[in-house]
Amino acid sequence: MYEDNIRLIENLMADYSAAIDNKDFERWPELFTDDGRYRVTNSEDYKLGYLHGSIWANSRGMLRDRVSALQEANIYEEQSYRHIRDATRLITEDEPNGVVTVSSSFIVVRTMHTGDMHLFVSGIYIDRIKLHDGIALFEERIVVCDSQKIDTLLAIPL
Amino acid sequence: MYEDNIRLIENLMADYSAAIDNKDFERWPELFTDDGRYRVTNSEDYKLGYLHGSIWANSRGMLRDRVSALQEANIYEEQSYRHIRDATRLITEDEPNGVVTVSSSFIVVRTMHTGDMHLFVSGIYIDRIKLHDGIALFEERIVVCDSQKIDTLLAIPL
Amino acid sequence: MYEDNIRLIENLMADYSAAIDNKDFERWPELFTDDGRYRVTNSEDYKLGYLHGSIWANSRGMLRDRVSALQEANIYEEQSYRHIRDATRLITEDEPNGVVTVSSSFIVVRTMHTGDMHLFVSGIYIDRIKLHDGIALFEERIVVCDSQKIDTLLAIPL
Amino acid sequence: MSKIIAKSGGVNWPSNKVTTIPYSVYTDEEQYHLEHEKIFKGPTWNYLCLAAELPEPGSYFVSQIGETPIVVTRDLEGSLNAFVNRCAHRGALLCLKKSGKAENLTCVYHAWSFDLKGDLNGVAFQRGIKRQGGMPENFCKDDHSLRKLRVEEFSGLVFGSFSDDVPSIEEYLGTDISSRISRVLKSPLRIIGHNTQVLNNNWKLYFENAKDSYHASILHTFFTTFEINRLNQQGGIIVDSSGGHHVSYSMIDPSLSNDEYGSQNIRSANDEYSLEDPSLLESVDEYGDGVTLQILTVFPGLVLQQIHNAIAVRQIVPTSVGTTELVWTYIGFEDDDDEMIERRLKQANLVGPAGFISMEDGAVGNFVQRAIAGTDEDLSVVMMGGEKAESQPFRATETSVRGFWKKYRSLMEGIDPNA
Amino acid sequence: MSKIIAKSGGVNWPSNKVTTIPYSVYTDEEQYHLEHEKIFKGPTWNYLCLAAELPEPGSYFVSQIGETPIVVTRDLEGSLNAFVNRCAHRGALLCLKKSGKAENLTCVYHAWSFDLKGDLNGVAFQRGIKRQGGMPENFCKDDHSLRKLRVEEFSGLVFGSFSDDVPSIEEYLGTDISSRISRVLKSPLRIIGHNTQVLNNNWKLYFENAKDSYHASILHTFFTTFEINRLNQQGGIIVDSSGGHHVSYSMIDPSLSNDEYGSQNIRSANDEYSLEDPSLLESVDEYGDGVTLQILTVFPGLVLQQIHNAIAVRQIVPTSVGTTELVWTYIGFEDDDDEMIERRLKQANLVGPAGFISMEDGAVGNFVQRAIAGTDEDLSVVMMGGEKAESQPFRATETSVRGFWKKYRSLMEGIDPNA
Amino acid sequence: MSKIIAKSGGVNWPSNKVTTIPYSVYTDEEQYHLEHEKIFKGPTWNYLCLAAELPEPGSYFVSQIGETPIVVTRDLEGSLNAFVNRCAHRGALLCLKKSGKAENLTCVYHAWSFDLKGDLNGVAFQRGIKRQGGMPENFCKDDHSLRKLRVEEFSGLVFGSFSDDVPSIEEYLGTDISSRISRVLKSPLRIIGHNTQVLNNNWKLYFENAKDSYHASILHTFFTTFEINRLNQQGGIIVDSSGGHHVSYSMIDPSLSNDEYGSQNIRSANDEYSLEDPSLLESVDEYGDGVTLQILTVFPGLVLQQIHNAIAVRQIVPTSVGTTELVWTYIGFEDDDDEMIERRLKQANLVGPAGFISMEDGAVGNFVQRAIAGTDEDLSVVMMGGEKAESQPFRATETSVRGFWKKYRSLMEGIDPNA
Ligand code: FES
Ligand code: FES
Ligand code: FES
Ligand SMILES: [Fe+3]
Ligand SMILES: [Fe+3]
Ligand SMILES: [Fe+3]
Repeated sequence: MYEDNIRLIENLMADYSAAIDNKDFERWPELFTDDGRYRVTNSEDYKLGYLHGSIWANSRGMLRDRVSALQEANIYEEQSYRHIRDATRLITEDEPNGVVTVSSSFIVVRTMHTGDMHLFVSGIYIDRIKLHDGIALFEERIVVCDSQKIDTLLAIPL
Repeated sequence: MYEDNIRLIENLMADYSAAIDNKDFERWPELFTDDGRYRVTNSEDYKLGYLHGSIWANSRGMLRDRVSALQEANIYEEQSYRHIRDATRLITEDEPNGVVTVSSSFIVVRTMHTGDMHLFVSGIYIDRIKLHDGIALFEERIVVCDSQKIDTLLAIPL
Repeated sequence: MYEDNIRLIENLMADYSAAIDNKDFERWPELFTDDGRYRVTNSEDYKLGYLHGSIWANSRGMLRDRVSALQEANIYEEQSYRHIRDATRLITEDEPNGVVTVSSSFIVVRTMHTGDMHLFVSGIYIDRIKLHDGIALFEERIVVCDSQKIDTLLAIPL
Repeated sequence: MSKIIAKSGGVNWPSNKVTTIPYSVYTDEEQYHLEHEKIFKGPTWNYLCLAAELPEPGSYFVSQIGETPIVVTRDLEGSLNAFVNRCAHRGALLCLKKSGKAENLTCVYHAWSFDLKGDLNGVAFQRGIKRQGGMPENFCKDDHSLRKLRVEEFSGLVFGSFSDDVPSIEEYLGTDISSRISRVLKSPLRIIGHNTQVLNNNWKLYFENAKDSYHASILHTFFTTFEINRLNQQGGIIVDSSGGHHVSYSMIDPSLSNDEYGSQNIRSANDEYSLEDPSLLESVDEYGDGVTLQILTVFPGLVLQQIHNAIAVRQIVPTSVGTTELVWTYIGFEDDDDEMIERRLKQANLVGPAGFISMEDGAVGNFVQRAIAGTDEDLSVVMMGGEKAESQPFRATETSVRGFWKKYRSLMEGIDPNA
Repeated sequence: MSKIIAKSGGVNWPSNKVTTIPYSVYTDEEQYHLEHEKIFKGPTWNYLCLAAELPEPGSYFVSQIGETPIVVTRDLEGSLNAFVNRCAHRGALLCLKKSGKAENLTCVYHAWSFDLKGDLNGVAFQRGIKRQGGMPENFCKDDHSLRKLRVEEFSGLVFGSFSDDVPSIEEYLGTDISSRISRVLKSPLRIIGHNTQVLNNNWKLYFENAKDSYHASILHTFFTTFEINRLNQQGGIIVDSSGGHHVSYSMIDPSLSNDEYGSQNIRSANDEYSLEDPSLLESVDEYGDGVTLQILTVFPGLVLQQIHNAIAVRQIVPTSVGTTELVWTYIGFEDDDDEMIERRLKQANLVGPAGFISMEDGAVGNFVQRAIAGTDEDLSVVMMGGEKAESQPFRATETSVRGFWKKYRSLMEGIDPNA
Repeated sequence: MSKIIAKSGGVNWPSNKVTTIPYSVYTDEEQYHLEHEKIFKGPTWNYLCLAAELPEPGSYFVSQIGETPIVVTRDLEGSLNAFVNRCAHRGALLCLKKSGKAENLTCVYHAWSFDLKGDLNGVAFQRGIKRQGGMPENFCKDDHSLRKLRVEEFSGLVFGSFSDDVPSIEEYLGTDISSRISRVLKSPLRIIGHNTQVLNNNWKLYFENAKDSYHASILHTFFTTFEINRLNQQGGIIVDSSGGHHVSYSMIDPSLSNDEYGSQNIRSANDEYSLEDPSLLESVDEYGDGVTLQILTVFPGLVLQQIHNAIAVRQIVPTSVGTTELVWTYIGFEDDDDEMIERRLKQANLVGPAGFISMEDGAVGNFVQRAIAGTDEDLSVVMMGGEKAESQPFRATETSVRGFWKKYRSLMEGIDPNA
């Protein structure tokens, strides 16, 4: 893959983590295409082919609605995430459509306003990334958590 | 070091983690040379110069036997690993023999089929990598765990 | 930013983690400029603009004194750190002064001599890096821990 | 602190009513241990899994009652069995996977094997080797079955009981509850997903929460805002005669104004809020009865939920006095077409650990658990809608919460509470 | 093991003296539970926060007494209030943030709301909806206030008590302690930072450590080495009549030699050690009395520290019988100039979880907790400086530690220890 | 549940036999606390470390008995000493490192120092400073030694005891066990590695597992498959008269067929399986007696293992009622040549946390611990090979497991079990 495409993808990945970890939530939906898909699932469901997601969206609008709910409707204690990602691996490359499929392992550490901190999630991102006019956006991000267990609640997207 | 060698090494590292985390275990021994050495030790034993390893191999055959035992003989609950690696650091470079020594910090999160997940191991990989004909293979990988404690059992290699 | 500057910065980052994780503490102050600043704070204090740091230095001398105290005066059980860093993000670039501001998320796993290991800190590094004559040094490193809680004590710098 | 009139475990009850609850009921270890004897292993039916998890003869599925691991099997004749997931020899877990298929269950430790009815049918080296060792002559396999439970199925839900005295599941549920379970589980199920929510609170705090119609429109502002459900809809609460089970239901009535709300001036009145992608809420009346929400509980640990077209079963599993796991199974039906499947997937955003109208329920029990630390000698108050635990044609009530305590106290103390 | 003469909780005391302490006092669950009743909810004043954390009417701040969550408010008249941070309805945490501003405290669960004095002033749907449901007629808001504490302020420190019998805070402190608190908190405070140190030991081990002048120059070699403080300085210990509070102070006297030290031949005599950047220790005598170090404790959980220009308040918060949190607040004063601010920031390196002269205190309690595992039938010895708990004009003594046990035993056992 | 005939701690025993074991023995807190008094601090010899860990005068090594931290020293005369690793003053851990060398042990807290025999030889500021403070006149150092243990060495193994009544280590072991320890530890040791396996189960479940010859060829299929060991080899079990210690041994006899196995049709019959690098199993008969496997246990916490040329010592260390640590030390001998060293390193793949024939033992105890949750009123069955705990010339038996319970009950209840 071209060096500059690699840089575009790495920047998209870094922007995604930063948007969430810095609580710049409005930025998050803008990293997806209009018809971008997003799903949080777990390795068990993913293997069994179940389509359910704790968070499930097939439009940027749904992602924006998730952000509004997060900010205007839902009640949850102040908390923040810290993403640590491993290397990005190329899975397939669809030149004509400028779509690249990549994956990367990650963990998220969650810290509550009380100062309690714990390893919240480990898993893998499976991404379809659209490269167009020097811009990279998520056409789809599937978040496959290694565990089916979620502590307390999942307010902030992973 | 040449850019392309760096890429070869990074890909080897990523393939290693992916082979284990995706349970593509047969792939694991193939990332070593015929006489590849592999050892899982801990910082205490390593400092004291003890040669013992919880897992110890000095041939690709022993690695393949470890995989067969894992798949045919040993009993353990379904579980999976998630590797997160820090940057690779060059330690020494032996041009003539095309052998490079590098190290990288890592953690492994283990998730049981029950959904219980925990930080299983932190440590450092100390690797002698053979570069030949555009192929990179482990001549030796020493896995130095920071702790001498291992929870329950070590079935899947680190 | 120029490729080679990126490499200089990445090496500085890796040298920093390695100096601490390998207990090569004398190396640590040498990665800062003479008037280098270092501060360990937490996200709560950082947001509120409090200037306090659990560790606070505005000279390389203070950093060297911290190392001497660590080695000659203070009592603490043998322990080691393991840093895992996420990608480095460029924040601002001040060409004329050759100073670059970058940030990177990190976690530190702490292992006691007893073998007890736990996720000790997660947070973000906010760094002002001086690039001069092909050398990169920290003009300032602010360690913003996500949690205000510190387990037992903070002997070794983060 | 008020005077003691009754005591179970380490808990002192101030009266025989169910309107004031001592907080120690959520923290006392002795009480928690007693609950295993009197409730989980007592005359109750405990939800185990969906029959759909056991598709064919030889299927097994691992579940839990209280902290006790249970395995459910479908034997070769196709009937269901349940027993403690513990080998009759030295006590190792028998099934090590969540689910699977087998003709016999063989223990990994010494290879004792059991048939799918839980009877011992093989003891490795029972006769020893070369006539040396082995089991005593008087050893009789029949005395070493697995610890068996009674098991019954209702509308695709599988229940188990340690008790010989509890009546049949239908009698246990009663007609009101039974009929509303059948209403939701109308035809062959299709599982569309699972996950488990870890709750850092005593199991009862979650079960009460599921029965508490009072909080629905207040804690979950998403409800009110989008008219998915609110107290000024038509609706009501049904509590069975034992008190242990309940149904809360409602139907949209858009004509009604929000004034009642404004006048209450509570957090949840927020009508300018609108969705950018409203398809989230495009639901169909799949039951043809206009009921948009039905929350149903079966004592001691089942919640069956229909919210528009989002259908889920929740199993409440205690893991310690202060922690609980909530096992979610999200379902549809075999005959769902693609649109309906997508509809359910979209509406699943409403429920579960990240649900727009349920995420708070995962935290609020923990808010109580933390708030009572150090002062669990005090009392909780349950007076909304009176002192009784009867059915009521409105939802501004805690009647089904009182029902829970009525059933709970009758089992724990053997008294007949004044409710 | 020595014969029992007194017993509290699961702890056996060998005598009515305070010179030998059974280790089980640090491990026994029953004792820990009893401490909540007799000490934290007993006739004591518990430090809650700085008044500076509540700058204006409507401010609230969340704290803790024992394991009980407390909220402190400044009401609209500007006076301070404190109550258990637990809703009077079903017990949810009322304030979910560490601090903030509000006119009413409204519970998220069912929107009951309370004024800043802790009185119930709103019950959602109290009259039901359309005259259906709601609270019983006889329900009276006045009976459902939050659980209120007494609260008093002294020199900018806010204290709370569950007891009606404890005298005023000034009487509780006595003149010796009061005057030395006022000395340090001389003028309007400025908070410069917070953090919390997690201690893996019983709360008493830390409180004793703070009272223990014997260890100061031995465990913390930084002290000695840099002549910040040492036993052969002028100084002494003041213990109040109850024994619970103390002040330890010292003044540098550079003329004195280190020979006493050499002769003791202990770890801390290390004079060739010097700082590369000595500005760390450039301090000013901001109180004009030459006192370079003053450590002050108020029973059961406050430490006020002045070390040169490093000033901090430490709150000791038990989280279980074997774990504790130490909440540090680092302060200066409104009138500090830039130099003084930088001086305080530099000297802050001396204290806190990474403090050159305090980091050891975070670990040493855990050293005891681990060392007594399995053999807590044995006794700890507190004889340095005699058997009594009186004030002494020197610091090679454990008199203030004995003071702690005198106060502790009088509250726990209702006896008057021989000290 | 069966009727109670004996009770210790919170455990009810159905009879005075050792063929049925109540599961509560693995979960009851009271029982666990009583084990510290009756077993770990009772008339037993607890394995502490290898003498090789204390190479020279001044060496010290930190170990554990039950949950109590212990330090072992070699004093300046070269003899071994052991005491609780807890300062006699206020109870801080004395040695903070796993091992080291020192002439005195000085506590970091207040610098009290002790010689290598555990006697107090220095109290900082005992006479105060400038005749102020210090210890009372009547304070006598001799009354403040460390809590000392008896310590004895046998074949390079160091044992400690809190009891004055237990006989010498050789008498405690008996000749059968002694001789088989000496057989393995034939000459000066060389340590080749350490690690620690964290077991999520009660300590007894692991100790029983080590004594359980019944499971060997069934749970560990690697054994059978590669003919390293199987029940139809020659071999047997020796149980000492107390029941607490045992030896299990076997010798390969390749002539014997696998038919016995086939007929049992158990998981482990898998002969087509072969190694790509068979050098793993190339072993030498270093003892010249054809014994390929010898597993030996000493009550309450030592396992000595010889499997071909893989030799290891395992110490069983309880950390709570439900958790245990297994400390592995892998050894060879000073006179090993390079080939033998490599052989031992290769064969080490068979044992330890990742061992082909031992990894399962790290998990199976946890399988029991999880399986008995909520139903620990039930009983475990130990009848293979009869009801007694005598030596037997075959391995299809649980005789040494019964031996464990015979010894355990005699200590815990003071009865003489029918075994
Ligand atoms: S425990 Fe199951 S066969 Fe022995
Ligand atoms: S718990 Fe606070 S309003 Fe119900
Ligand atoms: S605790 Fe050891 S000297 Fe005081
Ligand atoms: Fe709810
Ligand atoms: Fe101190
Ligand atoms: Fe085994």
